[in-house]
Amino acid sequence: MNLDINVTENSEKYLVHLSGEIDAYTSQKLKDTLLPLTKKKGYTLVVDLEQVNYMDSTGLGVFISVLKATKEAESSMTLINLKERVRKLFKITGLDQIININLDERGVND
Amino acid sequence: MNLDINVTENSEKYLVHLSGEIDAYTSQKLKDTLLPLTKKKGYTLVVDLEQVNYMDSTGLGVFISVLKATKEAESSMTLINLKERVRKLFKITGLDQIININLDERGVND
Amino acid sequence: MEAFDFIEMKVPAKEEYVGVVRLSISGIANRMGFTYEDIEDLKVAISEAVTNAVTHAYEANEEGEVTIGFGIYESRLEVMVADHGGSFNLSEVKNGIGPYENNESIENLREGGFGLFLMQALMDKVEIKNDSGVIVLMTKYIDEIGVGFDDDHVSTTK
Amino acid sequence: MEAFDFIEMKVPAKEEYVGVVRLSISGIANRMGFTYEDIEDLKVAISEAVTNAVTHAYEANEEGEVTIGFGIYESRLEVMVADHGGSFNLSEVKNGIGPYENNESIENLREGGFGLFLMQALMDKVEIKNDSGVIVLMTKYIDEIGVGFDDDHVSTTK
Repeated sequence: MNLDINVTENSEKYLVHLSGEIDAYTSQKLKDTLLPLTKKKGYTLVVDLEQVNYMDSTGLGVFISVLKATKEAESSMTLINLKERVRKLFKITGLDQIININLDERGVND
Repeated sequence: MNLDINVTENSEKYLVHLSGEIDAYTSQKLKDTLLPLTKKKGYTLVVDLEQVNYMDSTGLGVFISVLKATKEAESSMTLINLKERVRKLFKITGLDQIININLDERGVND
Repeated sequence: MEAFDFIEMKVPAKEEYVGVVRLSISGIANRMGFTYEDIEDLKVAISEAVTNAVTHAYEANEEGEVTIGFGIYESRLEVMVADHGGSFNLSEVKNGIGPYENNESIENLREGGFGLFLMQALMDKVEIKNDSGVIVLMTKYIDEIGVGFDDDHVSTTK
Repeated sequence: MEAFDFIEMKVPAKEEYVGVVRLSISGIANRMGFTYEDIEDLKVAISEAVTNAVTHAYEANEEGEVTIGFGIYESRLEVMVADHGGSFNLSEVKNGIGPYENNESIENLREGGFGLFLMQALMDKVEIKNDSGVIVLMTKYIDEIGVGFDDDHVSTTK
Protein backbone atom coordinates (compact mmCIF):
# COMPACT_ATOMS: atom_id res chain seq x y z
CA MET A 1 0.00 0.00 0.00
CA ASN A 2 3.01 2.27 0.32
CA LEU A 3 5.29 3.87 -2.22
CA ASP A 4 9.07 3.96 -2.16
CA ILE A 5 10.75 6.59 -4.29
CA ASN A 6 14.41 6.47 -5.27
CA VAL A 7 16.01 9.28 -7.28
CA THR A 8 19.35 9.07 -9.13
CA GLU A 9 20.92 11.88 -11.17
CA ASN A 10 23.13 10.98 -14.14
CA SER A 11 24.27 13.28 -17.01
CA GLU A 12 21.25 15.51 -17.62
CA LYS A 13 18.93 12.73 -16.56
CA TYR A 14 16.99 12.05 -13.39
CA LEU A 15 16.10 8.40 -12.99
CA VAL A 16 13.27 7.80 -10.56
CA HIS A 17 12.50 4.27 -9.41
CA LEU A 18 9.08 3.79 -7.91
CA SER A 19 8.13 0.74 -5.90
CA GLY A 20 4.69 0.09 -4.46
CA GLU A 21 1.26 1.60 -5.02
CA ILE A 22 0.25 5.02 -6.35
CA ASP A 23 -3.06 6.12 -4.86
CA ALA A 24 -4.65 9.12 -3.14
CA TYR A 25 -2.40 8.66 -0.12
CA THR A 26 0.95 8.22 -1.85
CA SER A 27 0.44 10.45 -4.92
CA GLN A 28 1.03 13.73 -3.07
CA LYS A 29 4.49 12.62 -2.03
CA LEU A 30 5.19 11.48 -5.57
CA LYS A 31 4.13 14.82 -7.00
CA ASP A 32 6.21 16.72 -4.45
CA THR A 33 9.25 14.65 -5.40
CA LEU A 34 8.85 14.77 -9.18
CA LEU A 35 7.92 18.42 -9.76
CA PRO A 36 11.28 19.90 -8.63
CA LEU A 37 13.05 17.46 -10.98
CA THR A 38 11.44 19.11 -14.04
CA LYS A 39 13.04 22.51 -13.54
CA LYS A 40 16.34 22.09 -15.42
CA LYS A 41 16.09 22.89 -19.14
CA GLY A 42 17.20 20.01 -21.35
CA TYR A 43 17.03 17.43 -18.58
CA THR A 44 15.07 14.23 -18.98
CA LEU A 45 13.05 12.80 -16.14
CA VAL A 46 12.87 9.02 -16.53
CA VAL A 47 10.32 7.33 -14.27
CA ASP A 48 10.67 3.57 -13.91
CA LEU A 49 7.31 2.01 -13.06
CA GLU A 50 8.41 -1.61 -13.12
CA GLN A 51 7.77 -2.07 -9.39
CA VAL A 52 4.47 -0.19 -9.38
CA ASN A 53 1.83 -2.84 -8.88
CA TYR A 54 -1.11 -0.50 -8.41
CA MET A 55 -2.04 2.89 -9.82
CA ASP A 56 -5.28 4.79 -10.22
CA SER A 57 -6.38 8.21 -11.49
CA THR A 58 -4.43 9.99 -8.77
CA GLY A 59 -1.27 8.67 -10.46
CA LEU A 60 -2.50 9.83 -13.86
CA GLY A 61 -3.05 13.26 -12.27
CA VAL A 62 0.53 13.38 -11.02
CA PHE A 63 1.99 12.53 -14.42
CA ILE A 64 -0.23 15.14 -16.12
CA SER A 65 1.03 17.79 -13.68
CA VAL A 66 4.62 16.74 -14.22
CA LEU A 67 4.18 16.76 -18.01
CA LYS A 68 2.86 20.34 -17.84
CA ALA A 69 5.83 21.34 -15.69
CA THR A 70 8.31 19.84 -18.16
CA LYS A 71 6.72 21.79 -21.03
CA GLU A 72 7.15 25.01 -19.08
CA ALA A 73 10.76 24.32 -18.17
CA GLU A 74 11.72 22.78 -21.54
CA SER A 75 12.70 19.54 -19.89
CA SER A 76 11.07 16.19 -20.72
CA MET A 77 9.56 13.12 -19.08
CA THR A 78 9.57 9.46 -20.12
CA LEU A 79 7.82 6.60 -18.36
CA ILE A 80 9.47 3.20 -18.67
CA ASN A 81 8.84 -0.44 -17.77
CA LEU A 82 5.10 -0.11 -17.20
CA LYS A 83 3.30 -3.23 -16.08
CA GLU A 84 0.39 -4.26 -18.28
CA ARG A 85 -2.11 -3.10 -15.66
CA VAL A 86 -0.61 0.37 -15.32
CA ARG A 87 -0.25 0.73 -19.08
CA LYS A 88 -3.94 -0.12 -19.44
CA LEU A 89 -4.91 3.01 -17.52
CA PHE A 90 -2.85 5.28 -19.77
CA LYS A 91 -4.34 3.53 -22.78
CA ILE A 92 -8.03 3.68 -21.92
CA THR A 93 -7.79 7.31 -20.87
CA GLY A 94 -5.93 8.21 -24.07
CA LEU A 95 -3.07 9.69 -22.03
CA ASP A 96 -0.60 7.42 -23.82
CA GLN A 97 -1.07 9.83 -26.75
CA ILE A 98 0.39 12.80 -24.89
CA ILE A 99 2.72 11.17 -22.37
CA ASN A 100 5.97 9.66 -23.60
CA ILE A 101 5.87 5.97 -22.70
CA ASN A 102 8.78 3.78 -23.64
CA LEU A 103 7.80 0.15 -23.32
CA ASP A 104 11.06 -1.29 -24.58
CA GLU A 105 13.53 0.61 -22.45
CA ARG A 106 15.40 -1.65 -20.08
CA GLY A 107 18.66 -1.60 -18.20
CA VAL A 108 18.68 2.13 -17.57
CA ASN A 109 19.52 1.57 -13.92
CA ASP A 110 23.10 2.76 -14.27
CA MET B 1 -6.74 -16.68 0.92
CA ASN B 2 -7.20 -20.05 -0.73
CA LEU B 3 -5.48 -23.38 -0.26
CA ASP B 4 -4.18 -25.65 -2.99
CA ILE B 5 -3.57 -29.27 -2.02
CA ASN B 6 -1.47 -31.65 -4.07
CA VAL B 7 -1.10 -35.30 -3.08
CA THR B 8 1.56 -37.72 -4.38
CA GLU B 9 1.94 -41.37 -3.37
CA ASN B 10 5.40 -42.93 -3.36
CA SER B 11 6.53 -46.18 -1.66
CA GLU B 12 4.51 -46.23 1.57
CA LYS B 13 4.55 -42.46 1.70
CA TYR B 14 1.98 -39.83 0.90
CA LEU B 15 3.53 -36.47 0.16
CA VAL B 16 1.10 -33.59 0.47
CA HIS B 17 2.10 -30.16 -0.79
CA LEU B 18 0.04 -27.31 0.56
CA SER B 19 0.05 -23.86 -0.96
CA GLY B 20 -1.88 -20.89 0.40
CA GLU B 21 -3.64 -20.17 3.68
CA ILE B 22 -5.09 -22.51 6.30
CA ASP B 23 -8.03 -20.91 8.06
CA ALA B 24 -11.63 -21.66 9.04
CA TYR B 25 -12.67 -21.72 5.40
CA THR B 26 -9.94 -23.91 3.95
CA SER B 27 -9.25 -26.22 6.92
CA GLN B 28 -12.30 -28.42 6.35
CA LYS B 29 -11.10 -29.33 2.87
CA LEU B 30 -7.63 -30.00 4.25
CA LYS B 31 -8.99 -32.31 6.94
CA ASP B 32 -11.17 -34.15 4.43
CA THR B 33 -8.13 -34.69 2.22
CA LEU B 34 -5.65 -35.73 4.91
CA LEU B 35 -7.75 -38.06 7.07
CA PRO B 36 -8.19 -40.81 4.42
CA LEU B 37 -4.41 -40.77 3.87
CA THR B 38 -3.80 -41.99 7.45
CA LYS B 39 -5.58 -45.33 7.03
CA LYS B 40 -2.78 -47.53 5.72
CA LYS B 41 -0.69 -49.13 8.47
CA GLY B 42 2.99 -48.34 8.19
CA TYR B 43 2.48 -45.45 5.78
CA THR B 44 3.96 -42.04 6.44
CA LEU B 45 2.03 -38.89 5.67
CA VAL B 46 4.48 -36.10 4.89
CA VAL B 47 2.93 -32.66 4.76
CA ASP B 48 5.03 -29.96 3.13
CA LEU B 49 4.11 -26.54 4.53
CA GLU B 50 6.71 -24.51 2.65
CA GLN B 51 4.08 -22.64 0.63
CA VAL B 52 1.74 -22.07 3.57
CA ASN B 53 1.97 -18.37 4.32
CA TYR B 54 -0.84 -18.24 6.86
CA MET B 55 -2.20 -20.64 9.45
CA ASP B 56 -4.25 -20.26 12.60
CA SER B 57 -5.77 -22.56 15.24
CA THR B 58 -8.04 -24.19 12.69
CA GLY B 59 -4.89 -25.59 11.09
CA LEU B 60 -3.61 -26.79 14.45
CA GLY B 61 -6.97 -28.51 14.92
CA VAL B 62 -6.60 -30.34 11.60
CA PHE B 63 -3.14 -31.62 12.44
CA ILE B 64 -4.29 -32.76 15.89
CA SER B 65 -7.13 -34.73 14.27
CA VAL B 66 -4.80 -36.24 11.70
CA LEU B 67 -2.28 -37.17 14.40
CA LYS B 68 -4.99 -39.01 16.35
CA ALA B 69 -6.03 -40.83 13.19
CA THR B 70 -2.46 -41.97 12.49
CA LYS B 71 -2.16 -43.35 16.02
CA GLU B 72 -5.30 -45.40 15.49
CA ALA B 73 -4.20 -46.76 12.12
CA GLU B 74 -0.53 -47.22 13.07
CA SER B 75 0.59 -44.86 10.35
CA SER B 76 2.55 -41.67 11.00
CA MET B 77 2.63 -37.98 10.11
CA THR B 78 5.56 -35.60 9.63
CA LEU B 79 5.36 -31.89 8.89
CA ILE B 80 8.21 -30.43 6.87
CA ASN B 81 9.49 -27.07 5.63
CA LEU B 82 7.51 -24.93 8.04
CA LYS B 83 7.89 -21.19 7.66
CA GLU B 84 8.98 -19.38 10.81
CA ARG B 85 5.49 -17.96 11.34
CA VAL B 86 3.77 -21.32 11.11
CA ARG B 87 6.36 -22.96 13.32
CA LYS B 88 5.75 -20.26 15.92
CA LEU B 89 2.15 -21.41 16.38
CA PHE B 90 3.19 -25.02 17.02
CA LYS B 91 5.82 -23.76 19.42
CA ILE B 92 3.76 -21.41 21.59
CA THR B 93 0.93 -23.95 21.86
CA GLY B 94 3.38 -26.70 22.82
CA LEU B 95 2.11 -28.86 19.95
CA ASP B 96 5.64 -29.19 18.60
CA GLN B 97 6.13 -31.62 21.51
CA ILE B 98 3.58 -34.12 20.22
CA ILE B 99 3.63 -33.50 16.46
CA ASN B 100 6.61 -34.69 14.45
CA ILE B 101 8.11 -31.61 12.84
CA ASN B 102 11.16 -32.00 10.64
CA LEU B 103 12.70 -28.61 10.04
CA ASP B 104 15.66 -29.83 8.01
CA GLU B 105 13.94 -32.05 5.50
CA ARG B 106 14.29 -30.77 1.97
CA GLY B 107 14.11 -32.15 -1.53
CA VAL B 108 11.46 -34.75 -0.82
CA ASN B 109 9.49 -33.68 -3.87
CA ASP B 110 10.34 -36.79 -5.88
CA MET C 1 -35.74 -12.06 -3.49
CA GLU C 2 -32.37 -12.92 -4.96
CA ALA C 3 -30.00 -14.29 -2.30
CA PHE C 4 -26.90 -12.29 -1.50
CA ASP C 5 -24.36 -11.63 1.23
CA PHE C 6 -23.71 -8.12 2.38
CA ILE C 7 -20.49 -6.66 3.75
CA GLU C 8 -20.32 -3.13 5.09
CA MET C 9 -17.28 -1.02 5.94
CA LYS C 10 -17.03 2.42 7.46
CA VAL C 11 -13.72 4.24 7.31
CA PRO C 12 -12.72 7.79 8.19
CA ALA C 13 -12.81 10.09 5.14
CA LYS C 14 -9.01 10.18 4.96
CA GLU C 15 -6.69 9.32 2.10
CA GLU C 16 -4.69 6.84 4.16
CA TYR C 17 -7.65 4.45 4.34
CA VAL C 18 -8.27 4.15 0.60
CA GLY C 19 -5.66 1.38 0.49
CA VAL C 20 -7.37 -0.49 3.33
CA VAL C 21 -10.65 -0.57 1.42
CA ARG C 22 -8.71 -1.71 -1.64
CA LEU C 23 -7.30 -4.70 0.24
CA SER C 24 -10.77 -5.61 1.47
CA ILE C 25 -12.27 -5.51 -2.03
CA SER C 26 -9.47 -7.66 -3.37
CA GLY C 27 -10.28 -10.26 -0.71
CA ILE C 28 -13.99 -10.19 -1.46
CA ALA C 29 -13.46 -10.39 -5.22
CA ASN C 30 -10.96 -13.23 -4.79
CA ARG C 31 -13.51 -15.19 -2.74
CA MET C 32 -16.17 -14.62 -5.38
CA GLY C 33 -13.97 -16.09 -8.09
CA PHE C 34 -13.25 -12.97 -10.12
CA THR C 35 -10.25 -13.20 -12.46
CA TYR C 36 -6.99 -11.41 -11.66
CA GLU C 37 -7.75 -8.77 -14.28
CA ASP C 38 -11.26 -8.15 -12.94
CA ILE C 39 -9.95 -7.92 -9.37
CA GLU C 40 -7.49 -5.24 -10.48
CA ASP C 41 -10.31 -3.39 -12.27
CA LEU C 42 -12.42 -3.53 -9.11
CA LYS C 43 -9.55 -2.23 -6.98
CA VAL C 44 -9.16 0.82 -9.22
CA ALA C 45 -12.89 1.53 -9.54
CA ILE C 46 -13.59 1.28 -5.80
CA SER C 47 -10.48 3.31 -4.95
CA GLU C 48 -11.70 6.04 -7.32
CA ALA C 49 -15.09 6.16 -5.63
CA VAL C 50 -13.59 6.24 -2.13
CA THR C 51 -11.02 8.86 -3.18
CA ASN C 52 -13.87 11.02 -4.51
CA ALA C 53 -15.71 10.66 -1.23
CA VAL C 54 -12.59 11.58 0.73
CA THR C 55 -11.95 14.62 -1.49
CA HIS C 56 -15.59 15.65 -1.13
CA ALA C 57 -15.38 15.50 2.66
CA TYR C 58 -12.09 17.38 2.59
CA GLU C 59 -13.48 20.18 0.42
CA ALA C 60 -16.51 20.48 2.68
CA ASN C 61 -14.11 20.70 5.60
CA GLU C 62 -15.79 17.78 7.27
CA GLU C 63 -14.39 15.03 9.41
CA GLY C 64 -16.71 12.53 7.84
CA GLU C 65 -16.88 8.84 7.22
CA VAL C 66 -17.08 6.91 4.00
CA THR C 67 -19.44 3.95 3.99
CA ILE C 68 -18.82 1.15 1.53
CA GLY C 69 -21.36 -1.63 0.99
CA PHE C 70 -20.60 -4.81 -0.92
CA GLY C 71 -23.56 -6.81 -2.25
CA ILE C 72 -22.23 -10.27 -3.06
CA TYR C 73 -24.42 -12.12 -5.54
CA GLU C 74 -23.73 -15.37 -7.32
CA SER C 75 -23.18 -13.66 -10.67
CA ARG C 76 -22.07 -10.17 -9.69
CA LEU C 77 -20.68 -7.77 -7.12
CA GLU C 78 -22.51 -4.55 -6.34
CA VAL C 79 -20.49 -1.89 -4.56
CA MET C 80 -21.97 1.20 -2.98
CA VAL C 81 -19.83 4.09 -1.79
CA ALA C 82 -21.44 6.89 0.21
CA ASP C 83 -19.61 9.91 1.53
CA HIS C 84 -21.81 10.54 4.51
CA GLY C 85 -21.81 8.09 7.37
CA GLY C 86 -24.83 6.01 8.17
CA SER C 87 -25.95 2.63 6.97
CA PHE C 88 -27.35 1.98 3.53
CA ASN C 89 -30.98 1.41 2.93
CA LEU C 90 -30.42 -0.77 -0.08
CA SER C 91 -33.81 -0.58 -1.76
CA GLU C 92 -34.01 3.17 -1.16
CA VAL C 93 -30.60 3.71 -2.70
CA LYS C 94 -31.35 1.53 -5.67
CA ASN C 95 -34.74 3.08 -6.37
CA GLY C 96 -33.51 6.65 -6.16
CA ILE C 97 -30.61 6.18 -8.51
CA GLY C 98 -30.33 6.95 -12.21
CA PRO C 99 -27.60 6.67 -14.82
CA TYR C 100 -24.86 9.23 -14.69
CA GLU C 101 -25.68 12.44 -16.62
CA ASN C 102 -23.15 15.13 -17.35
CA ASN C 103 -24.78 17.96 -15.44
CA GLU C 104 -23.63 20.55 -12.97
CA SER C 105 -24.73 18.84 -9.81
CA ILE C 106 -21.81 16.42 -9.99
CA GLU C 107 -19.25 19.05 -10.94
CA ASN C 108 -17.62 18.21 -7.67
CA LEU C 109 -17.14 14.59 -8.57
CA ARG C 110 -15.71 15.37 -11.97
CA GLU C 111 -12.91 17.29 -10.34
CA GLY C 112 -11.40 13.87 -9.74
CA GLY C 113 -10.26 14.10 -13.35
CA PHE C 114 -10.23 10.60 -14.76
CA GLY C 115 -11.71 8.99 -11.66
CA LEU C 116 -15.28 8.75 -12.84
CA PHE C 117 -14.18 7.83 -16.34
CA LEU C 118 -12.15 4.92 -14.98
CA MET C 119 -15.05 3.72 -12.84
CA GLN C 120 -17.26 3.62 -15.91
CA ALA C 121 -14.60 2.01 -18.06
CA LEU C 122 -13.73 -0.71 -15.56
CA MET C 123 -17.17 -1.61 -14.16
CA ASP C 124 -20.16 -2.99 -16.03
CA LYS C 125 -22.53 -0.40 -14.59
CA VAL C 126 -22.03 2.85 -12.65
CA GLU C 127 -24.83 4.94 -11.20
CA ILE C 128 -24.39 8.13 -9.24
CA LYS C 129 -26.77 9.91 -6.96
CA ASN C 130 -26.05 13.32 -5.56
CA ASP C 131 -28.46 14.15 -2.81
CA SER C 132 -27.31 14.52 0.76
CA GLY C 133 -23.79 13.48 -0.08
CA VAL C 134 -22.82 11.44 -3.10
CA ILE C 135 -23.63 7.79 -3.51
CA VAL C 136 -21.95 5.71 -6.17
CA LEU C 137 -23.42 2.32 -7.07
CA MET C 138 -21.25 0.09 -9.20
CA THR C 139 -21.79 -3.40 -10.55
CA LYS C 140 -19.37 -5.91 -12.01
CA TYR C 141 -20.40 -9.30 -13.33
CA ILE C 142 -18.31 -12.41 -12.87
CA ASP C 143 -17.04 -13.82 -16.17
CA GLU C 144 -18.77 -17.02 -17.12
CA ILE C 145 -15.55 -18.93 -17.54
CA GLY C 146 -13.66 -20.37 -14.61
CA VAL C 147 -16.05 -19.13 -11.97
CA GLY C 148 -16.61 -20.84 -8.70
CA PHE C 149 -17.15 -19.82 -5.16
CA ASP C 150 -15.33 -22.90 -3.95
CA ASP C 151 -11.80 -21.94 -4.83
CA ASP C 152 -9.96 -24.69 -3.02
CA HIS C 153 -8.16 -26.97 -5.35
CA VAL C 154 -7.23 -30.53 -4.62
CA SER C 155 -5.18 -32.38 -7.17
CA THR C 156 -4.10 -35.97 -6.80
CA THR C 157 -1.46 -37.80 -8.80
CA LYS C 158 -0.02 -41.24 -8.28
CA MET D 1 -10.34 12.42 24.95
CA GLU D 2 -7.55 10.60 23.19
CA ALA D 3 -7.77 11.02 19.41
CA PHE D 4 -8.36 7.96 17.32
CA ASP D 5 -9.77 6.80 13.98
CA PHE D 6 -12.43 4.15 13.89
CA ILE D 7 -13.08 1.58 11.18
CA GLU D 8 -16.06 -0.73 11.30
CA MET D 9 -16.78 -3.84 9.24
CA LYS D 10 -19.81 -6.08 9.17
CA VAL D 11 -19.54 -9.44 7.47
CA PRO D 12 -21.91 -12.41 7.30
CA ALA D 13 -21.13 -15.01 9.98
CA LYS D 14 -19.64 -17.38 7.40
CA GLU D 15 -16.23 -19.00 7.27
CA GLU D 16 -15.48 -17.69 3.79
CA TYR D 17 -15.31 -14.12 5.05
CA VAL D 18 -12.68 -14.66 7.76
CA GLY D 19 -9.99 -14.19 5.11
CA VAL D 20 -11.55 -10.91 3.97
CA VAL D 21 -11.35 -9.49 7.49
CA ARG D 22 -7.76 -10.73 7.67
CA LEU D 23 -6.81 -8.77 4.56
CA SER D 24 -8.44 -5.67 5.99
CA ILE D 25 -6.57 -5.93 9.28
CA SER D 26 -3.29 -6.41 7.46
CA GLY D 27 -3.94 -3.17 5.57
CA ILE D 28 -4.83 -1.27 8.71
CA ALA D 29 -1.83 -2.57 10.64
CA ASN D 30 0.47 -1.82 7.72
CA ARG D 31 -0.79 1.77 7.63
CA MET D 32 -0.23 2.11 11.36
CA GLY D 33 3.41 1.06 11.06
CA PHE D 34 3.28 -2.32 12.77
CA THR D 35 6.18 -4.64 12.01
CA TYR D 36 5.77 -7.66 9.74
CA GLU D 37 5.80 -9.97 12.75
CA ASP D 38 3.16 -7.93 14.59
CA ILE D 39 0.97 -7.77 11.50
CA GLU D 40 1.09 -11.57 11.26
CA ASP D 41 0.21 -11.83 14.96
CA LEU D 42 -2.75 -9.50 14.44
CA LYS D 43 -3.95 -11.51 11.46
CA VAL D 44 -4.02 -14.69 13.53
CA ALA D 45 -5.61 -13.11 16.62
CA ILE D 46 -8.39 -11.36 14.69
CA SER D 47 -9.03 -14.46 12.57
CA GLU D 48 -9.41 -16.48 15.77
CA ALA D 49 -11.97 -14.04 17.16
CA VAL D 50 -13.95 -13.91 13.91
CA THR D 51 -13.79 -17.70 13.56
CA ASN D 52 -15.18 -18.04 17.09
CA ALA D 53 -18.00 -15.67 16.24
CA VAL D 54 -18.79 -17.59 13.05
CA THR D 55 -18.75 -20.92 14.94
CA HIS D 56 -20.97 -19.42 17.62
CA ALA D 57 -23.52 -18.26 15.04
CA TYR D 58 -23.37 -21.65 13.32
CA GLU D 59 -23.96 -23.57 16.53
CA ALA D 60 -26.88 -21.30 17.41
CA ASN D 61 -28.19 -22.00 13.90
CA GLU D 62 -28.30 -18.30 13.17
CA GLU D 63 -27.66 -16.45 9.97
CA GLY D 64 -25.93 -13.70 11.84
CA GLU D 65 -23.39 -11.02 11.21
CA VAL D 66 -20.01 -10.47 12.77
CA THR D 67 -19.14 -6.86 13.54
CA ILE D 68 -15.49 -5.90 13.77
CA GLY D 69 -14.41 -2.51 15.07
CA PHE D 70 -10.87 -1.17 14.76
CA GLY D 71 -9.83 1.65 17.08
CA ILE D 72 -6.71 3.20 15.58
CA TYR D 73 -4.66 5.10 18.15
CA GLU D 74 -1.20 6.54 17.75
CA SER D 75 0.37 3.92 19.99
CA ARG D 76 -1.96 0.97 19.65
CA LEU D 77 -4.71 -0.84 17.79
CA GLU D 78 -7.86 -1.91 19.59
CA VAL D 79 -9.96 -4.54 17.86
CA MET D 80 -13.47 -5.46 18.87
CA VAL D 81 -15.24 -8.51 17.50
CA ALA D 82 -18.94 -9.03 18.26
CA ASP D 83 -20.98 -11.95 17.05
CA HIS D 84 -24.31 -10.21 16.97
CA GLY D 85 -24.95 -7.50 14.39
CA GLY D 86 -25.37 -3.91 15.40
CA SER D 87 -22.94 -1.10 15.87
CA PHE D 88 -20.61 -0.86 18.83
CA ASN D 89 -21.21 1.56 21.60
CA LEU D 90 -17.55 1.97 22.43
CA SER D 91 -17.73 3.33 25.94
CA GLU D 92 -20.45 0.85 26.88
CA VAL D 93 -18.42 -2.07 25.61
CA LYS D 94 -15.28 -0.90 27.33
CA ASN D 95 -16.96 -0.23 30.66
CA GLY D 96 -18.82 -3.54 30.78
CA ILE D 97 -15.78 -5.66 30.07
CA GLY D 98 -13.49 -7.50 32.46
CA PRO D 99 -10.46 -9.70 32.06
CA TYR D 100 -11.04 -13.22 30.82
CA GLU D 101 -11.86 -15.70 33.60
CA ASN D 102 -11.95 -19.44 33.08
CA ASN D 103 -15.59 -20.05 33.89
CA GLU D 104 -18.45 -21.94 32.30
CA SER D 105 -20.09 -19.03 30.55
CA ILE D 106 -17.47 -19.01 27.84
CA GLU D 107 -17.35 -22.77 27.41
CA ASN D 108 -18.64 -22.11 23.95
CA LEU D 109 -15.69 -19.98 23.04
CA ARG D 110 -13.16 -22.44 24.40
CA GLU D 111 -14.42 -25.06 21.98
CA GLY D 112 -12.24 -23.28 19.44
CA GLY D 113 -9.37 -25.20 21.01
CA PHE D 114 -6.28 -23.05 20.79
CA GLY D 115 -8.08 -20.03 19.40
CA LEU D 116 -8.43 -18.08 22.62
CA PHE D 117 -4.98 -19.14 23.74
CA LEU D 118 -3.46 -17.76 20.54
CA MET D 119 -5.36 -14.49 20.90
CA GLN D 120 -3.93 -14.06 24.38
CA ALA D 121 -0.43 -15.10 23.33
CA LEU D 122 -0.30 -12.81 20.30
CA MET D 123 -2.04 -9.67 21.61
CA ASP D 124 -1.00 -7.45 24.50
CA LYS D 125 -4.44 -7.54 26.07
CA VAL D 126 -7.57 -9.63 25.49
CA GLU D 127 -10.90 -9.10 27.24
CA ILE D 128 -14.03 -11.12 26.69
CA LYS D 129 -17.60 -10.34 27.51
CA ASN D 130 -20.38 -12.85 27.17
CA ASP D 131 -23.73 -11.18 27.41
CA SER D 132 -26.06 -11.02 24.45
CA GLY D 133 -23.52 -12.61 22.16
CA VAL D 134 -19.80 -12.63 22.72
CA ILE D 135 -17.63 -9.55 22.44
CA VAL D 136 -13.87 -9.82 22.27
CA LEU D 137 -11.77 -6.72 22.83
CA MET D 138 -8.10 -6.99 21.93
CA THR D 139 -5.27 -4.49 22.08
CA LYS D 140 -1.86 -4.51 20.50
CA TYR D 141 0.73 -1.79 21.01
CA ILE D 142 3.03 -0.57 18.28
CA ASP D 143 6.68 -1.27 18.99
CA GLU D 144 8.62 1.86 19.83
CA ILE D 145 11.24 1.23 17.18
CA GLY D 146 10.74 2.09 13.56
CA VAL D 147 7.23 3.37 13.98
CA GLY D 148 5.69 6.01 11.79
CA PHE D 149 2.33 6.66 10.30
CA ASP D 150 3.98 8.26 7.30
CA ASP D 151 5.36 5.21 5.61
CA ASP D 152 6.37 6.73 2.32
CA HIS D 153 10.07 6.61 1.78
CA VAL D 154 12.00 8.95 -0.44
CA SER D 155 15.67 8.32 -0.90
CA THR D 156 17.93 10.45 -3.03
CA THR D 157 21.41 9.63 -4.25
CA LYS D 158 23.59 11.47 -6.73
